[in-house]
Amino acid sequence: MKARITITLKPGVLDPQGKAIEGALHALGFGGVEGVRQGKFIEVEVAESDPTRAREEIERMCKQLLANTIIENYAYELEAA
Amino acid sequence: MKARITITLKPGVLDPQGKAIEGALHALGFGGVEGVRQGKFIEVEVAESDPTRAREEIERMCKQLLANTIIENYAYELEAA
Amino acid sequence: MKASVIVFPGSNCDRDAAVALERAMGAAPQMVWHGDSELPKSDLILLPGGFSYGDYLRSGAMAAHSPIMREVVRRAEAGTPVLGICNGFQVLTEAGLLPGVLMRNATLRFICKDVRLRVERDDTAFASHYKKDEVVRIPIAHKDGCYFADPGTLYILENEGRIAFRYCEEDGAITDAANPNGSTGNIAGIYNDTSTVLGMMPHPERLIDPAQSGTDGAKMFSSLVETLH
Amino acid sequence: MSGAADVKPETPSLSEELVAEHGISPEEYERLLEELGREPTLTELGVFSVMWSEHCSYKSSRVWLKKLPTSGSQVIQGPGENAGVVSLGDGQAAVFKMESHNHPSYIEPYQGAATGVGGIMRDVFTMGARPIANMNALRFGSPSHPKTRHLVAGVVSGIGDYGNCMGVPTIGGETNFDPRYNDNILVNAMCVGLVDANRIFKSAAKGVGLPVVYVGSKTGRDGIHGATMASAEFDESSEEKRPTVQVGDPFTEKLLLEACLELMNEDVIIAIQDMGAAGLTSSSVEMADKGGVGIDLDLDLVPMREEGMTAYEMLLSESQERMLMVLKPGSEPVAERIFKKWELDFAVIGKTTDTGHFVARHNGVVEADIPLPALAHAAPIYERPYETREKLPTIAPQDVTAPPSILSALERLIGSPHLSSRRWIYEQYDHMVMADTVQRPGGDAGVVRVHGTDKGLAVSCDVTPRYCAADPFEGGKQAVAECWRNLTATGAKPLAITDCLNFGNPERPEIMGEFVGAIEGMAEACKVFHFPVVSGNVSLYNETNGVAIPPTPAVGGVGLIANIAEMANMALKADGDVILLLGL
Ligand SMILES: Nc1ncnc2c1ncn2[C@@H]1O[C@H](COP(=O)(O)OP(=O)(O)O)[C@@H](O)[C@H]1O
Repeated sequence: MKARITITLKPGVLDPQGKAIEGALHALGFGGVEGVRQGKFIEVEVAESDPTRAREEIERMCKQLLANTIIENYAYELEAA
Repeated sequence: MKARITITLKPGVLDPQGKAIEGALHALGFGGVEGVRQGKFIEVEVAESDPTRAREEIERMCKQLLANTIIENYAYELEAA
Repeated sequence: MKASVIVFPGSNCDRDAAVALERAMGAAPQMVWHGDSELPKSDLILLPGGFSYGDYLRSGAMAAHSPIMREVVRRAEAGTPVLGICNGFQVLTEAGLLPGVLMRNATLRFICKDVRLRVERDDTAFASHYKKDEVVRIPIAHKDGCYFADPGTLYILENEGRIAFRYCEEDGAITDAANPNGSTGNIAGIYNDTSTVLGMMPHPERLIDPAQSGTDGAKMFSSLVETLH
Repeated sequence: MSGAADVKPETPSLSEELVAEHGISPEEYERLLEELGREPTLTELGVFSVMWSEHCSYKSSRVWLKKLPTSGSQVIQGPGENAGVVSLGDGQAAVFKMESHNHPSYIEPYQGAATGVGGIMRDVFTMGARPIANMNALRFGSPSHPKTRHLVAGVVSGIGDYGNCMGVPTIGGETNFDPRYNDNILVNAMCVGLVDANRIFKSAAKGVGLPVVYVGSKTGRDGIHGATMASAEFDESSEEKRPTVQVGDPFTEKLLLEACLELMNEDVIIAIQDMGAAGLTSSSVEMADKGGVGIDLDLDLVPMREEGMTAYEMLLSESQERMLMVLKPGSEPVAERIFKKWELDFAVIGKTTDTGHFVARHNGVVEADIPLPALAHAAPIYERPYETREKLPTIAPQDVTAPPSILSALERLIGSPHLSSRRWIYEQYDHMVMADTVQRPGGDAGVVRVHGTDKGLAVSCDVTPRYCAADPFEGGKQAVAECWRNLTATGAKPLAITDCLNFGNPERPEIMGEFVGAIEGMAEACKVFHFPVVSGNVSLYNETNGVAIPPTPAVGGVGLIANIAEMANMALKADGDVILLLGL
């Protein structure tokens, strides 16, 4: 199965990248833009074909490696590969 | 409106980060994992409330700044903020 | 000769570049703030190393849209020589003045060390004091220096002789072991199609006097001064 | 200021637990009540808790720090300001300090180490100096401990990314491994800056009615002490109010550096202080206290990153990349123009007063009104009991079994994590930016040229925790001596040191004994060498489950090379050169 994982900074955590991108968008003339936050997007294929077990596996990957849970949240969607 | 933008490397473009993550997942015992690719996830709020015009604005942002279209593709979802 | 060094927010090799230019030219270059839209008359425009906009989003991406860059692009297209070093190279690719992109190093780590470069051309304003196939020692210091371009672009670069420098062994051999960052074809620097725009990851301005333990970088600046004076 | 009526907030009695969670002992609370003459508000309790913390008040260490020699003809500024200053002759001076960021780096190695580097650089450029060299002293647990690899990788890339982006070369450091650091790694960062001796900026806010100005990044809920969570005022379901890890933004700090140095060229700053630990509170209290004035802050004017922050949170926030300044009246527009050019926040948030009080208002309510002496000088000072551990027996050389072969012993030494090459670390640091590095990492000391001159500044960080554990006094002495030797080995004349004293829990007499021994040893060596201490930092409570780190008094020394053409380095130069062994 294929998982599409998004990793975002927890609310309240400073996002220097988002801030800089927002500034650059304003400078480019996109005046109405705000609340820009940058995160990561990771695609992973797992051999597991049972959705429940695949979910468990993805959860563990996120917690152990993909997300830094001190400052980041994660979410994912699963689809048959 | 709020846009959730994912920026991914085009197929064929080398992705050392994805490869490193894949290696690390294998080392952690996630044996069946493959095809790991890393991209970016960017959230943006635009003042524009008309979906068509908001889409146009997001498109321009992606092309002009957020994605490097030589190596990256982008996709997004819009939702009312 | 008049030279301009563009200063972006987060540039940090601007002074180093100015020192190198002044040493070669005998006069200080003009420092031009990124927010300016006017560029003084210049025989050379230098985009220095550093972390413009923190290298956030993609290295060089935001600087490429600074007001001054419109003018830099115009001048470059009119034939004014432009030298982009490290972050300056990244800005030049993002601004479309040079093809390809600089991606995260294959090691994923920042690397600061001396590397050997093979000089691929000595018939340009930038490299006339070097000799073709000469091996020089110049430092690199970057996290995003892995040069990538699609096969078609690479074919053109190779065929038109637009590779400026390649990472090499001490004897000039082009090997994987000599490639610090995974760049395609060990490419360390490239020219535009008129050989008037040069982008390179290594920092020639860091080895210009013996106290820095080498002077191989100085020839780039003396070449420019002799050609453009 | 808004001139709001002095409305006092409701002051519910604060529970014993709440006081304890703020790290204030029952005896300290008695003292607090006496100083204040009433019960504190929650905000005031927070302010006291940070000002009276070990970190800010040096309550366990202060009596002993006095033993260190701090003067000498080369000293322009000893301990007490953001960093120490020594003369380099020709009207130039070096500004330097070392600081720890141990706990944050264990929690989140990348951000913890990065913000440590950011903090120490702010200490240096607050004084008007341009940072020209960074160093770092790192201690990790056993190389085989499951966490070590992750911690090393995170710390090194955090230090690198911050310093590299700032464009300040990291020219050396030291790295040790020992299982006693498994749960308490040490990340000590040092920064050296260069300044004209007649343009040094300090933190005393002298004068009444002067504008207090906030510059840099906006304030968020970063790094607020965990105790805040216990307070009933917070809605525990609200994830968003959680105090968060401090995240560094080196790009903003680079802008802050350039903006501050630009403003310093104008003659408008009376006092300046970076917002480090305990942010707005400690910076404003220190500036007012040193200037002998009061200070009034209107928190409504503080640039905010998040909505709905309380006065408590604003005063205790440790958001990075912020500065507080007191300006000459009327010069606000000059300053504002410069900070706007660099796209930084700028706000006048208060003024100095003649009340001698620290006052903070928020939404028309006086949230804190505390006599400054209560915060600055009434902080408790402890002479903690200490005991000197019995000396370990000396090992006689003949009692040590000889290695099977010299070659295998050599292989083992070179292959051990203690002596292996540190190239993997220092290649991740830009050690050549600024183009004045004349001795790169890998030698005895790093050396940078004083820009535009033939002079060189040699910098070295040293301590051997193993020695300190065996004998704190001798180990303290040895750290200073090693630093002295590393500097002289480049041909430098050693000028002065900064230190970072990392120890376990000082409430344990044997730990306090280590602390006392190390200081006395350092003091003795400093006196003999005329090598004074001009700045420093103390990090205590580095222990987990009763396991303390080995005593680790890191020493960072700076020396002057009159002419870099005469500098020495480690490289063997030519075949047939004679090799000499000097010393005992
Ligand atoms: N954390 C670090 N950062 C930068 N350089 C380091 C670090 N650790 C060690 N080094 C450098 O590596 C070299 C060897 O380190 P080490 O073996 O600890 O030094 P020493 O010779 O003082 O025992 C020195 O030049 C030192 O500056």
